[in-house]
Amino acid sequence: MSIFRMAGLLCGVAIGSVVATSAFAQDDANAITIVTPYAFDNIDACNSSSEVGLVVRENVVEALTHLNPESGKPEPRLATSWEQVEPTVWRIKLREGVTYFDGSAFDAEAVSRSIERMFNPKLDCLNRGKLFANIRLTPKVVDSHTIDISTEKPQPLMPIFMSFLTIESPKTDFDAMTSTPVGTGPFAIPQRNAGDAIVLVRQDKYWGEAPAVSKATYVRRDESALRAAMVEVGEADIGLNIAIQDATNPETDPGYLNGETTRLRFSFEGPLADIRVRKAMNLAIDREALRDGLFNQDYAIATQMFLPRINGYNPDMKPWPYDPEQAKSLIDEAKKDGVDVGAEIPLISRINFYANGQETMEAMIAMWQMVGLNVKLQPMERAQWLKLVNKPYAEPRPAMLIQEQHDNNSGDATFTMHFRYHSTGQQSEFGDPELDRLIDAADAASGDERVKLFQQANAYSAENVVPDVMMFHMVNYMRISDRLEFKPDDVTSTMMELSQIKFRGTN
Amino acid sequence: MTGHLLEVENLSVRFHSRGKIVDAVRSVSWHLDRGETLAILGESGSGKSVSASAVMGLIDTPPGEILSGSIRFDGRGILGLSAKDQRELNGRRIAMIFQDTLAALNPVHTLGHQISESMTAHGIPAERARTRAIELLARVGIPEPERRFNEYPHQFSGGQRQRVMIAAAIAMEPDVLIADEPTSALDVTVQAGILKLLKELQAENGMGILMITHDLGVVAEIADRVVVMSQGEVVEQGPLAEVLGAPRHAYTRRLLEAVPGRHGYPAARDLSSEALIEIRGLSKYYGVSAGVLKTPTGREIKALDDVSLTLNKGEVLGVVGESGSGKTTLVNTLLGLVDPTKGEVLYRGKSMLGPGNREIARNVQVVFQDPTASLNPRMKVGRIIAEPWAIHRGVLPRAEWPRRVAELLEQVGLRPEHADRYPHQFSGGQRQRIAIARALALKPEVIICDEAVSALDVSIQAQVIQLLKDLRRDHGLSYLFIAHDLPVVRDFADRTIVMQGGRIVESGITAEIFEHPRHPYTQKLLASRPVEERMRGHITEPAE
Amino acid sequence: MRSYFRQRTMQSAISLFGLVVLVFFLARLTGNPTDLLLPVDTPLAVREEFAARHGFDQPMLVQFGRYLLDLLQFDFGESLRDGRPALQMVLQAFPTTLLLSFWAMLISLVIAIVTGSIAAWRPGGVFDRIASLISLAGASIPNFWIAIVGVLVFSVWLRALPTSGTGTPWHWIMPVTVLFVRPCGVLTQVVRSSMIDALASPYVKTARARGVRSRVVIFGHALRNAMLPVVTVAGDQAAGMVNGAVIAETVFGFPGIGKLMIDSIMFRDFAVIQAAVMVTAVAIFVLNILIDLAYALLDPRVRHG
Amino acid sequence: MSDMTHPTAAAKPPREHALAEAFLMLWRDKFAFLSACFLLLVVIAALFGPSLLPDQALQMNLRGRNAPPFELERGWLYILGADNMGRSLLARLVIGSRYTLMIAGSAVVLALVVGTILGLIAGYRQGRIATIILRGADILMSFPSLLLALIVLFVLAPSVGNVVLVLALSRVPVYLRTCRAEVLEIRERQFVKAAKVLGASHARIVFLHILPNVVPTLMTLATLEFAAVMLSESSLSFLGLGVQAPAVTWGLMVADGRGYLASAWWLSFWPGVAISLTAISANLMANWIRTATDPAQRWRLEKRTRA
Repeated sequence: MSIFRMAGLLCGVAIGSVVATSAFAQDDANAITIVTPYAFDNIDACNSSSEVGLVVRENVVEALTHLNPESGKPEPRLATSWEQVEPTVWRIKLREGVTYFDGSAFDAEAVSRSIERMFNPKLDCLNRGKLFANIRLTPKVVDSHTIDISTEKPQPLMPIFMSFLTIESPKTDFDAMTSTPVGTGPFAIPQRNAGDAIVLVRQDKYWGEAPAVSKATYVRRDESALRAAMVEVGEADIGLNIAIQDATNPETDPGYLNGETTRLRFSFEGPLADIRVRKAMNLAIDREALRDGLFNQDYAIATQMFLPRINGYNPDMKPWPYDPEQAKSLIDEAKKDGVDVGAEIPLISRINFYANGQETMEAMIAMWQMVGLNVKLQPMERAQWLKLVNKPYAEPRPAMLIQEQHDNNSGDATFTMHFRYHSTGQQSEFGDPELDRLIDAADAASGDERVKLFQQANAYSAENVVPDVMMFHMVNYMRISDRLEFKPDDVTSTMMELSQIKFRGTN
Repeated sequence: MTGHLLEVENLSVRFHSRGKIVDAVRSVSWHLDRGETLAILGESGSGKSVSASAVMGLIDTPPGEILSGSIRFDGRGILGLSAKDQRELNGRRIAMIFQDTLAALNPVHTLGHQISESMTAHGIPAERARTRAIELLARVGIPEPERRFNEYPHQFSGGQRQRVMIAAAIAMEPDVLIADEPTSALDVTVQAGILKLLKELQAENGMGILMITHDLGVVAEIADRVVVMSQGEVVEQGPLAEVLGAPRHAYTRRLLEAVPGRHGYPAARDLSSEALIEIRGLSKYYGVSAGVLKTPTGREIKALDDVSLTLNKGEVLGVVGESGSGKTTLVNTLLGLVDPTKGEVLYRGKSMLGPGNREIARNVQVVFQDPTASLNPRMKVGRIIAEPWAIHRGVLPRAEWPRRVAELLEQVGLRPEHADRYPHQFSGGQRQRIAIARALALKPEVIICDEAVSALDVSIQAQVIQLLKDLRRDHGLSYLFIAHDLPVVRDFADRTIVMQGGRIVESGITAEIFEHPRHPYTQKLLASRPVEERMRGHITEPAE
Repeated sequence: MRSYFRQRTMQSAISLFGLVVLVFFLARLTGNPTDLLLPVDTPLAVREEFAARHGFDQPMLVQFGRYLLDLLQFDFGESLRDGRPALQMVLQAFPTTLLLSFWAMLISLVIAIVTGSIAAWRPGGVFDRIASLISLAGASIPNFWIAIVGVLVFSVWLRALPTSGTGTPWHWIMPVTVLFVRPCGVLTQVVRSSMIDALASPYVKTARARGVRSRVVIFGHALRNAMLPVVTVAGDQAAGMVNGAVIAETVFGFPGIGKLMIDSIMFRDFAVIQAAVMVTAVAIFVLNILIDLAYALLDPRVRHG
Repeated sequence: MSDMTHPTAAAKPPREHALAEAFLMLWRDKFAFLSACFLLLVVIAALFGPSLLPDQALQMNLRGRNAPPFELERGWLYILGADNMGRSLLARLVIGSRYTLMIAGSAVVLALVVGTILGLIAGYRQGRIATIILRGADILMSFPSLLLALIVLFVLAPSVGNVVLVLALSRVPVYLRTCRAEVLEIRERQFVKAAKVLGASHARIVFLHILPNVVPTLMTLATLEFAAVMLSESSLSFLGLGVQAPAVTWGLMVADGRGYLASAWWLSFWPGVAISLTAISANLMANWIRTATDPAQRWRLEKRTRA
């Protein structure tokens, strides 16, 4: 065979394949395309607490309850009502007349199986790891639409947890993850192979109100500029995670708190063991200048590690003032007492953590330099950074600052407080008996008492421990096509209900 | 207006190269008539090929520049023709063949294609061109022309390739055939065949042949008239007998003087019987491999087959053989570059082979054929000559090196200050002198001259041989003198060995071999070079 | 020919095994996927459980032994991210990259051969100067930059091409462009210099002495000889395509092997990394054989040597 | 004709003369001349820039974020505009030139040295060692350079030196193969044979006879590779595996600025131009060196030197 004939043959194959891939085309006025930076590798329902929730949560698989985005209070969804029948047992009434896309009926058995499946050790369920690592839920079917969920210890937060219990079809493989989850939601995922684009199609049998969107396709593009461009030229209707500089028009490019709060954590070592130094470091930062310079007004200066809608948020706390003079005098004081304030303090940052993260770190270092502190940036790749973040820490632990970001989407402060501020917390750097006491007490309490105790713990920590340099409640931007009507909120970063999307005008 | 077929008048060509301007030819004039053979004789750098290139329109401008002159073909001026008109002429009316056939034929096309192309390029239909090409192949003496039509240049021997080139050149029955050193790269026996073929073809179609060569033998064999060129100028021209018989210009005389084999045999000397090198039953077999990855085929080639010889002290032993005769393998084995399959090499009774015998090997040095290739281009001459002392520590203290290098340079006829220059700043003959100086550095008893003068122009050849003779006289050296050509050996070697196919076919006193060759191969070898005889016919008496 | 393939395969098998060993151990130096796959706040117990489930708690040699055993049964393991067989994922992504590279190489070669040959005809001439400068510029611009500027200019401003994604032939234009610009620049330079050599060679002189037309001299005689070094360089460029494809695939959302590889690397999805590296290596092995064949096609000396 | 005439270049140009001639030859080729000037400028910037502009490149000015180019009201430093933190792009380009050149230069030198040594060994000593080296090169060639980058980044932390290591490692096979091919050819040359016959040791043959003859080819290759390495460095930055702030390289600037192409094109445009111009200059210089050292091509540069 001559080389030319060979080339000809390959050309033919190439052209053929191009034509073949272009064969599908869709023309549905109510179909939308959503462009995201996420790979959505595994969209199994039991991963719905991660960004996978953007696709499946409430769209495909519904949870028992739904958190109100403003108040953070649980509202009925697949559960119609719930009550704490015993300290460790919650009884839940389920919605009747609901069926799955695959025809199976939604009932207590399905819920029980779904919970058991989440705890199946053969599956790497993110929901289990993230929310139920220390809480074993034991379901017990009462009748066809009533179920009891019991826990070992009293669990006042059960209604909030229930908003993460996405209940997939009982026909789902119990021992393997699926790339085609089937739920009771308004949308269904047609049969697909893992790796294909994710397409959601409106389900006519949905028990609730029919959404306006008939079909949603999720595509992935890594470059923010490209996502913005795709919406601009009409190739996509919603572009998620648009860079700040691309979010030029507040009408089409709304921002929303993404649930993440950023801070720098102190290791309580070397000069950082001295509270005056920690305070000085907070006083030396001009947070407003940072926000206006590197981010914008949508970003909120944080006083604590979670959003105001979370139980336990203390609204009375004030951000640190910018007072370099006082910072300097605190440092001088410490220096007189023999603290080595001239030591080089590494700032462990994470590469590609969040937009403008690197620049923020650089700007903060410059501010510390002005009060005479010597902080040095040490960027790390994720896996390397992780080694420093979690206990058990390597000994000796050096004096350092660690760049962190945390999202509490659950609605309750305990996820955050215990982990970071309790002496036994996996990411805690210190042990303060009073703070331990407050957190333990709050954990055991419920209702207003619980909220109050967490608020006290937060205030105490900020005043008497100063474990971190609080930064911002972070914002995401999305670009929305002008044919759509949609307003993102605090929870949009992990859950985007397609049923909330409306079309403008008649078409 | 003269009636010559091809006439070059007052041609001057200049080249811009290597950092300087070279006037390649100055005011060159010559002419060629139908049916005659004109030889342009000249050594390297004489500009002998330039006017031919100008005829063919092959001088690229730049780097070339034609300063003046005219070329007329068939009464028409052809210098500076348009590319299209030049193409009409090239191949159809004037054809050309070249020296290095492997390079001059396109390696990726079949030879048949390349012959046909000289016809299709001039409008002959492909089918007819093919038929004619096969006829031509047969005519120039390629067996099985039908089959070989589809073969590639590398599948032919050098002589066959030159025949194919000739076939392609005569395809359009041109009026003029320019042959640029057509036989220089070939073995003597093959050379004779090619010249014979050219003469036959000329007789058949009456074309004029322009033969460009450095080889007086070829001139004597084929030319009717001779143009002698030196340093870009024509120094003498005239009928063959006149130029060779009564050279008017001093350069021509020197050239004739330098031709080897004209001075009788070396005087029979009292040869010592003290054997320096003894070779006993030396054989070297190579397994034959084939394919891209050289897979062994199980066949064997006997590069050396049971060779025995002795080199005595003070003796010059000539070894003559054409390509494939095994002389190269013999040298490589002697130098320890190749391990023999069997047999032994003794130096004063001790084995020379094997790694432990470096000290013995010191006494045997070598001068290679190509002085350009055998000197490291990035080392200064002084370092090249001193390298043997750097390798054999203790022979000469470092402080002595410059003095000794200067001495050696003077011994080989160069100047001490040349030590500071690089090889490329010297001419070919000077480089060979440097190589000889390096060989002398360790005061060896034997020097192996591996075709040491073959690449040099005749006049230089004679000088280098004279140097070797002087060194033998002064230092009592012995030479193993390897050559592919008999005449060089004739007036230098005391004894001569003729090799063919890895075996010694004849050996004896040089005069004996030349006067009474016994082996048919030796006879053929001598017959292929009738030059000396023929020249003697032309040359009356060497002028004083 | 058979022994050629046997030897070639042996060599490649050795390299491939070395590659497997190297990738297996070096990849594991870069950290534990447990940390990366699970959220930062995951409790220690959950991490340990996860590591145990996937065998990451075992000694490295045990893990490697298991991997080799599976490999012998042609089991490349499963992706940590979505549980699919690694080989399937790789084979699914591979054709896209192959096609992308094929077009990029084809266009590069065609442009390079035409431009390089014309430039070589009169070295130092106007065309040569301009072609050299453009090809150099092409070879000197970061390709992700070309990609993003391309989107802004052709999709956003001119609205002439789709921004990204697959589908119609239009979608292929920009990724292929991004991918071919550099090899094209490099190849043009190679074609040019090797054509200059070829045009100065004695056989071209012979052809001219025979009265052969310039076009035939360039394309019939010089080019085919000049192609030999071009084939070598083109082979190297083609082998490096996977690296270049990472950029094009990342920016344009092409589901190719480059993108798969970088994603897997970022997530320490070892099975997929290993499978992708192996498939790529095998492809390069096949490519090398194709280059040898092309050599043999172009040069009879190689065929008969 | 006699060979007793003096060497052709009897009036051997002294060293200064050779330099002057080289300069003249450079002057003849205007493109190469401009390239040389530009490269010189870059080198000067890399050598002295950081001491002349110690703070300007790092000083943030959050009010002047993304200031457009060609406006002089902020001072000449802002002639090329400011980046997303209000830092002078001109100053950053100057400061960035040091790391950029250092990284590309060291990577090329490191790869050149390692590749050459291995290539010499593989070419000169055939047999098992050569096989091992060649298979190693094969493995390195099919080893994804991104994974290599990640490994180094993770195991050794992201420092400038380690970026050099990654870039060098992935380019070693290029030199290795070229060097080996050259050695295979040169070791068959007669002067090597001559040295062997003299009894020269392997080290002597390799380092005194073969190496000096391989160097010119490798130098040309290295010049070309310089450009390629600069581009690879920027690709690594694009994927977040390259140099990390506060170190500045042009590649990092292009990569960081890409998000602003729609709103503030100058952020990635100027460093892109700097990379491209340097790469083009390096390539043109390589071409010039190749021409100037090739006797058959050299006249092009000398045409009018002595006419």
